[in-house]
Amino acid sequence: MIRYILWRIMVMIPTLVMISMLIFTIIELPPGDYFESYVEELKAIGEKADMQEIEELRARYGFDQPEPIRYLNWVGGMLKGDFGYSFEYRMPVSDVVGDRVWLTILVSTVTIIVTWLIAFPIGIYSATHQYSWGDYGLTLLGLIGLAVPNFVLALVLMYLANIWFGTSIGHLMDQKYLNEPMSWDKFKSILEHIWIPVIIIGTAGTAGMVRRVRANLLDELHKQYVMTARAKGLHPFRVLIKYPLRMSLNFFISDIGSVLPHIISGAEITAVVLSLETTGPMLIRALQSQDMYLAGSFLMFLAFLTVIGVLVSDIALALLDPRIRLRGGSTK
Amino acid sequence: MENNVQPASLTHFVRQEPFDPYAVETDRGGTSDLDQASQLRLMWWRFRRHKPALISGILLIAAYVMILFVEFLAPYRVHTRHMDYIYAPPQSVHLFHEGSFVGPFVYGMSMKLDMVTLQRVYSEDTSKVQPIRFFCRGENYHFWGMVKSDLHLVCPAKEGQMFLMGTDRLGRDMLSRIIYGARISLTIGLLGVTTSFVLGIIIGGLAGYWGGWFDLVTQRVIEMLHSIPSIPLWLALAAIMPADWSPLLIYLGITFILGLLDWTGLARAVRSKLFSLREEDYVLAAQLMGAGSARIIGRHLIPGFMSHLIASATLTIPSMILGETTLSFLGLGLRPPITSWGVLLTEARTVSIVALYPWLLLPVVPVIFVILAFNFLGDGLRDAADPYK
Amino acid sequence: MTERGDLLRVENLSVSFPLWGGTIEAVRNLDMRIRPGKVTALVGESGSGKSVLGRAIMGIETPVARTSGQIIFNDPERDEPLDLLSLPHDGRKIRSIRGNRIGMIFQEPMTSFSPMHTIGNQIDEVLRVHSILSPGERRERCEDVLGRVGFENPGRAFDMYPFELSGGMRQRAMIAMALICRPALLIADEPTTALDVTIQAQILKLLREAQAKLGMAMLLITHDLGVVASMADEVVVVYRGQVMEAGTAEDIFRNPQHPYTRGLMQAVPDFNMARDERLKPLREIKVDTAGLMQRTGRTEAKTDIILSVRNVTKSFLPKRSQGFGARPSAPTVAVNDVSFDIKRGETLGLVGESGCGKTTMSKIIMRGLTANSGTVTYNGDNGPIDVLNAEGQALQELRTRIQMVFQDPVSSLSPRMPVRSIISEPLEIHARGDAKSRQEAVQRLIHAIGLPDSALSRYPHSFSGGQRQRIGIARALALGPDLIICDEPVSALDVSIQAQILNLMKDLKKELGLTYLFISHNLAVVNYMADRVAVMYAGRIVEIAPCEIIMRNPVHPYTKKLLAAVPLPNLDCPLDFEAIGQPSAAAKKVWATQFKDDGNPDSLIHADLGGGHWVLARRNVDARELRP
Amino acid sequence: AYVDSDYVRRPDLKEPLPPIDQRLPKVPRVVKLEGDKAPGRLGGTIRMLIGGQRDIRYMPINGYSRLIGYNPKLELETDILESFEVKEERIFTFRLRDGHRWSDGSEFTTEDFRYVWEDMFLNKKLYKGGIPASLKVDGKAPKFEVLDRLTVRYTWEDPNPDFLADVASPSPTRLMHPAAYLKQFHPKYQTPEKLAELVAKSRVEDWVALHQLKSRVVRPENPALPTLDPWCNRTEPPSGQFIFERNPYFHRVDEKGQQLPYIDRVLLDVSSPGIISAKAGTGESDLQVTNLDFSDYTFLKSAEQRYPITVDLWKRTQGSRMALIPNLNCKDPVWRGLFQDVRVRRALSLAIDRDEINKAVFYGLGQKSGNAILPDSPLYRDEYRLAWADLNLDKANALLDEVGLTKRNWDGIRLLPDGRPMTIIVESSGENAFETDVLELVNDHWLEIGVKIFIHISQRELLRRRIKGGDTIMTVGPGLDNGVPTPDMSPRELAPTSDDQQQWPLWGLYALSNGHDGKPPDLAEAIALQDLMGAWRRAPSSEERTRIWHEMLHIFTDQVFTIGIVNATLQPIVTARSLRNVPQKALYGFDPTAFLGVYMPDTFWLDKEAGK
Ligand SMILES: Nc1ncnc2c1ncn2[C@@H]1O[C@H](COP(=O)(O)OP(=O)(O)OP(=O)(O)O)[C@@H](O)[C@H]1O
Ligand SMILES: Nc1ncnc2c1ncn2[C@@H]1O[C@H](COP(=O)(O)OP(=O)(O)OP(=O)(O)O)[C@@H](O)[C@H]1O
Ligand SMILES: [Mg+2]
Ligand SMILES: [Mg+2]
Repeated sequence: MIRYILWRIMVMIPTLVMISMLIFTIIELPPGDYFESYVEELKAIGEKADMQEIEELRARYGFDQPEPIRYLNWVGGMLKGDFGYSFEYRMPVSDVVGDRVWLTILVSTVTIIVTWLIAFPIGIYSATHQYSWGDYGLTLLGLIGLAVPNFVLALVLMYLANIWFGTSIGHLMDQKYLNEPMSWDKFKSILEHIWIPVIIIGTAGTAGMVRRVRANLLDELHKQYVMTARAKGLHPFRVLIKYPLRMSLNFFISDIGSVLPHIISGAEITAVVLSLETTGPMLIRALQSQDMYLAGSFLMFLAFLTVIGVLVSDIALALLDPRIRLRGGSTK
Repeated sequence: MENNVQPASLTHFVRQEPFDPYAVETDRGGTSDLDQASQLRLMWWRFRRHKPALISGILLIAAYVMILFVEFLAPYRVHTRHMDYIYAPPQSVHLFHEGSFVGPFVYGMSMKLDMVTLQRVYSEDTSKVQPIRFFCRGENYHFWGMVKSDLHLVCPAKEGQMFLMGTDRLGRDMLSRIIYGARISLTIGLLGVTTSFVLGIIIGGLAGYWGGWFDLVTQRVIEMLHSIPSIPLWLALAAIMPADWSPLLIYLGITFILGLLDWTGLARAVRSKLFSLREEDYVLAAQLMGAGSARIIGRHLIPGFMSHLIASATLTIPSMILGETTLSFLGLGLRPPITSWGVLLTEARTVSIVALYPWLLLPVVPVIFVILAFNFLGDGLRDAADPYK
Repeated sequence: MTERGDLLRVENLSVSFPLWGGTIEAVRNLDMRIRPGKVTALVGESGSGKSVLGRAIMGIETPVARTSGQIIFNDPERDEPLDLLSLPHDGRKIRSIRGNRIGMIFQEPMTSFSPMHTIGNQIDEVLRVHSILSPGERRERCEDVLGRVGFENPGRAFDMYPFELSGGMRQRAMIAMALICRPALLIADEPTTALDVTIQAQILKLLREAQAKLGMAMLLITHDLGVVASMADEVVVVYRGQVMEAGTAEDIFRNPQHPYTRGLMQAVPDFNMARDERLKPLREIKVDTAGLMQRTGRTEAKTDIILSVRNVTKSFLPKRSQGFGARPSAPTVAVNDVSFDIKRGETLGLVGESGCGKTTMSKIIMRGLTANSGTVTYNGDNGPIDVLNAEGQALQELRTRIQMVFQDPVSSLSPRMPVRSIISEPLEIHARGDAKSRQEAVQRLIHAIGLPDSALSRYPHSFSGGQRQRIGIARALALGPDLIICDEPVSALDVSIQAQILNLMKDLKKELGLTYLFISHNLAVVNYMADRVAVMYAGRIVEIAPCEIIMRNPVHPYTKKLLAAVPLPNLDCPLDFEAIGQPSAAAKKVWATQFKDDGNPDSLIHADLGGGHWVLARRNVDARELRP
Repeated sequence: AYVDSDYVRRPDLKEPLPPIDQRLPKVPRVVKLEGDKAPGRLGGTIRMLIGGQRDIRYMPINGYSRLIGYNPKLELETDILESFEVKEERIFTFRLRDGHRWSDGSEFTTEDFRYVWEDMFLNKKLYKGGIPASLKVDGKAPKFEVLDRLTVRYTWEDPNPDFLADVASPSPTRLMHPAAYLKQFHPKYQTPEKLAELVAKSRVEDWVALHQLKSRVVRPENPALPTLDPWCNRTEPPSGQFIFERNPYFHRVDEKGQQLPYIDRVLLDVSSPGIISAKAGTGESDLQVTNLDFSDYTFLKSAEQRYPITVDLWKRTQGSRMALIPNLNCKDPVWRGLFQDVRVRRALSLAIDRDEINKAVFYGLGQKSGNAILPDSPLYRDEYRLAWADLNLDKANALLDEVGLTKRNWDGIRLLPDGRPMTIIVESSGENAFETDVLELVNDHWLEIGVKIFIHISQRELLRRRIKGGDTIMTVGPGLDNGVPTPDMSPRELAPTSDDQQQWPLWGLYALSNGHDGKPPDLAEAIALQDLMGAWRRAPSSEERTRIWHEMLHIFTDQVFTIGIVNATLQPIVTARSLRNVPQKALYGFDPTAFLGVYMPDTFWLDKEAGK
């Protein structure tokens, strides 16, 4: 196992190199650069831009150099822990990201946990009570959640929340706590606000999860080993949890790879609509304004998380399913 | 422990009925066409018993047939504007006028512009009875952009209007727009899902079945695709879509992109599932029969988690239909004058619409219906393919 | 009948399965009873509803099944008799009985375990549910039981995954699981099908002991009338879900009345049969063997050796390293330097202890596993093929020429293919004929194995164990191969069907010149089928000789023990459990020195005793010394 | 006696501030509040919403404290300056207010001008190109003199009528910076060690970057940077909320002697642009104009009932809310030829049903107009507005036929001389939702004259690049930036002067680069406009400038260089009901009104008694 993990970690290096190239191409792909978009932005409201300053900035950040050199500079910087400079914010990338990461992690983890907490019981119920009214009802509910685009849901919820509860529209907390250190009141304010994004981001995911859990369980429920377990006198619920459920976790675990980066980037559009203080909107903004180091380094961070996530997922998969772990005897 | 009376041993019992050793063979009361039935046929029989699935299937087929005839079905053309009926709310269909039966009709509407709020206030004008006509001559259209015609399934009364789902900010009939939008929305989902499934199953299947280098490489590719959130990918891919592409090409391009980005999750699921399934004896049996990888994956392994696949497919379709809304949000993707449900929904993306003109959110309804239908259909298919049923 | 006395009474039980286009009535108005501490054997053809009855007693039949009648369980530890059928489904009461008071050994040991959990975990679970022992005590008890069912290293087995065990080992684990709570009633559904006779004897002995010590009653479902004769106190004969004849073992064996019972008795192969005598199945099937298999242009073979195996060795690395970084333990040598030849048109029987590497060997020949070393050569129509390294065209030829019948009928059939597709698949793969001719071929095959047409559109799981095995055979026959490797092809079959199948195989061999490698635990069957027999022990072939010689004149102590352990369907020669019921590892100690390797495997070679009789013995021993 | 807000005496201040009369200049600017404005009460906090962190740049614009600025009637008035003097349109003498201080209390003197001129403009590192181009006339920089502690003078060789307009513009060329503060970042005044330390602390590359970072006034991101604005930023970015505090040294007082601004604090909450209207409609902003669109009005107005807000409509000052701009410099020779033919431009303009568009998109509240100036400008004449702006399909068709575009395809679309159908790809950045609607309507209108359009959306920078490269045929843009010009404001938007002009980017570039780049105009009318532009510069009197303006306006509108559609459209503005002194009707635009600037948000005040 240890050798396997080491080997997997080795493999990560070329992957990350490839990813960094890919990311670099992606952020370079749209024509123009940040400064051009900055000038346009200024012009849009009629302002003039100081072209001299722009030219100097261009030169300073090496935009006049050929792409491979810029790529090397960027990667080299990252290796040294320097994630570059955000033109938009005019400060080092690491300072920009700052707090947002924590809020994002908060929102996403809460969402993911809520999703799981809801999806698994419902999925199990649906599978064991296939075609009951409960199954149909829950399916319907979940699918409606799936069918309504997040931003519509966001708008409606936001509007209703404001009309009914007077919760301020959007954001993760009342504005007055924005610059304050964490306090009980701030926390309460966050709690007051967090349910909207959690519902919005969570519904689609929950519905999907329910359907998958249900489907996978249905595949397993009729296996002989389930009967064996019942013959032992186990409670049907325990049977379910220990055997079919564990078997059907397979799909779930192979998904971990994408869960990790999701925790950080998660549900950008919803976050934009709700103007949450998370990293998603920042990333989109950076991409659109071609704030390339901010976007690039952030993407690289996400990529790193994914790679780790996939590793974790592979290891977990192996731990979960001995058939995968112990694949040795039969070589084709 | 032997505190009970030991029961007597068995008395010798012999059944007296005549014995027919061949009875077993006639036991199965199957009809002969059952015996002959192919696997597909059997599945169809089983599918038929699943009523919601059957209904969903019929509905979906109807919907897909419908998109061939949208020009005929829609009361108006997509872009027909009614400048006097901007933001008109849905009209209700009545049958009785002042107690007497008239057949389906709508009342005329009169509009007053509230000069303070600049809101158009519509009221029903019960003096104007506008019967709805069927199979009628209405607006001209070019059927599939070619044959000229003016036959409609339903039309408003002559000189009248009929906005059963209201109108939008240019006074366009929402019902007609939704009907037209089905053309793109229904196909984009299917095309996208097909792309992603073909890729996902083939690549994931081979990776899971072969393992080794192929797996290693595809996993890394997937990792790479996974590791970049879809939005930057979209932005980048959209940036390279040539500026002078026609709307149709852009539509195809986007479908393809949606599909292209979606296969990775499925491929990973397929792969990890195959990892465990390929150790089964029946796989070995198939190998020993000389079956090729494609056959083993396609006929032996994939059916083993059909449920998951069907569930994924039914879950992917909505995300494809709605995927373009996300794209539109970023200023990519489809745009008017192309009409799809996603486009219609993105046009309704402000709170003021939710508050003032909620009927503009109606395109959600067909989306819900389609997704429900696909789901029940999926359920039905799953059961039909499930031998344990 | 005393009301209170019976441990279990089944009254008027009916179980049916609704299927589209009719229902299958698996059990019809069946009455029977089991006395405490006694063994009741349930015999009957494959598909006669025996397993369904067993499952119905446990209350674990699938919910689709419609059940009516009464099953009254009179637990000696309880005062009240209970109607098991009337208890709430999966309720508390029935759960406290399952696994605890009534144990069950499932027919399919291969799939009855969850592949995700270790054997130990799954066995231990029974104790966890029904007892209040500490983890340590539980493990001790599990290992104890595992040891008693014949695992040499119970501690290791405890931590192994089901797919790491051979079929027989899994079955034994299953038995261990059923016994661990010392139930009052054990439902043993074919508990020994996957076991070789010595281990079978060992297990039967174990069951006997349990029965005697704990007063455990047993419902023994089996096809093997020999086992019935050695074990049963009472016998119930069922056919199509109905009891045909019931009585004490004496009654049934000495005085069978019902034609069905008599038919079954006659169908059993007997050591004393003449070489060319045919078995008499209940239903003789007439098959047109010529039309059955479509053989492509057959040229007269040049060599008469169709397959030769030379020095094949295969070892498995241990899978579960103890936590991270622990040193891997020594590999299991499953096949150790095995060489033999199979002549064209003959049947080579391969017998041996469970787990001695028979399946592994056959999979190597099929290229299902890669050998560590050695060669296998197939002499086909187009010249010799190096089996282990064949590629492309040659490999495809092998795939059509050599077929295999798997030991485990359940897992070797794709669960999601109807039988029609399963059988026609090889034809499709090798593009034989068109859709119509394939369809006809499939029908001929399904008739040949005695299944009705309606079976074609059903899925494997809805067949009884024996029916599934036959499907596997039909599939192997479809392509008309030269060599069929049969890994326990009839272990799951009842004697009647077994007779049918064996006859069929014999006919095919005679008329089409088929060659078989016939792996079986059932020496009587081997005796009936095989021309030559190879005996394997711990990965090595210890003795190989023509059939009569082995059967009449075995040399190697293991062969002798094997023969002694064959249960005969005859009340007059019961098994001597004391003599043969000891574990083989223990038995090995008393082998004559010339057969022992003393820790150095190289010290043994095959000694020629003449007449094609070889035996594994010390290098320096004289052939004559070997004969006792 | 002057009065100031209690806010400057709040207990958490580290050091008490000097008394009010020491903080005000000797002669503060006394703001007369007349008309519907009246003196108010000091104190209070208002909230505003911004669509992104960078939008704090609206603060210096809205604060609008300039050396000289416009008043609501668009006349120039001194603001920061005590007085100024202009001689021969080329010698400008500015006199500062004695005792005027930066927001940190340091004195504001001519040293601050000198610092900018000598230590910044003339520093080769900070300004590679030397004196900013906007200060040069025909490539020649002025002479800068410090006359005394409070007086500076700029002298050009030729007249520079643009100078005062630039000084009064929403984002002027900064002539002064707080020297006392900035010197610490300048190697001339700072030891290299200390400078290196500061560079490292700010994590920038060198002192140039440091200086630029610390001296940015366009986006007041440096809380430490002293300012002359009414409010100064107190929040270090990045943040979701920026707090602007009153400048205790601000130089304006009302008639009662209360120091402005009335409002103590302005909170700028960062929201995503999409929900700003929703939030404004739930009373979460006390003063909101940006990110509100006309289409939000109904929603906002209906929210008046639920929340204590007032929604008014101001008039936008653009020459056209949206104009279709043919690219006279496009690469495609066929289209270039056609667009340079005035008949084609006129035909296209004539074929647009502006009334329908006005009605459908702007509730009939806009004004049908070509791209021209608004009635609020003294230069306004109906003929400019209505030049070729009335729907006349016959005439349009006739014009196109006259050009020779007579052939049509089966669909009724005219064919270009080279046989292509006459499909115009209209490119837009797609930022305004109503654009697509308008284009859809225009498409229908143009189909009547056999012209089809196809809308293509691309990102703004990409679009801009394509325009400059001549890749676009027609684009969508706003009309004239300044729709309410006075004769003294530059008519540069009417003539080729800049490469940003979408109708003639190459000609504009030629003018901008003094002939180094781009192409000289080859169309008589464009050349005429360019000449007139030069004449305006040299014009000695206001009357002369008025005449030139009219001549240019006539040519510009008669030639239909850009096809305007509707102007004088309305802009909703949401204010808290208790916020006073916000005009109900006003002009809204960047130049010259500096958004809210000329209406002086520092005179807005919160009436605490106002019923909630
Ligand atoms: N789940 C099921 N659905 C439909 N039919 C079933 C099902 N299980 C068993 N049967 C049918 O019930 C009959 C009895 O099956 P059962 O497994 O009890 O046979 P058996 O006596 O155990 O045979 P064998 O000795 O071959 O194991 C068979 O014909 C089988 O096809
Ligand atoms: N995939 C595997 N991984 C590890 N060990 C294995 C594997 N397959 C078989 N073995 C081991 O190899 C040995 C021989 O197994 P094999 O299945 O060939 O026995 P067998 O002779 O067929 O026994 P049975 O008669 O019980 O089926 C056993 O000890 C078994 O544990
Ligand atoms: Mg059975
Ligand atoms: Mg085996």
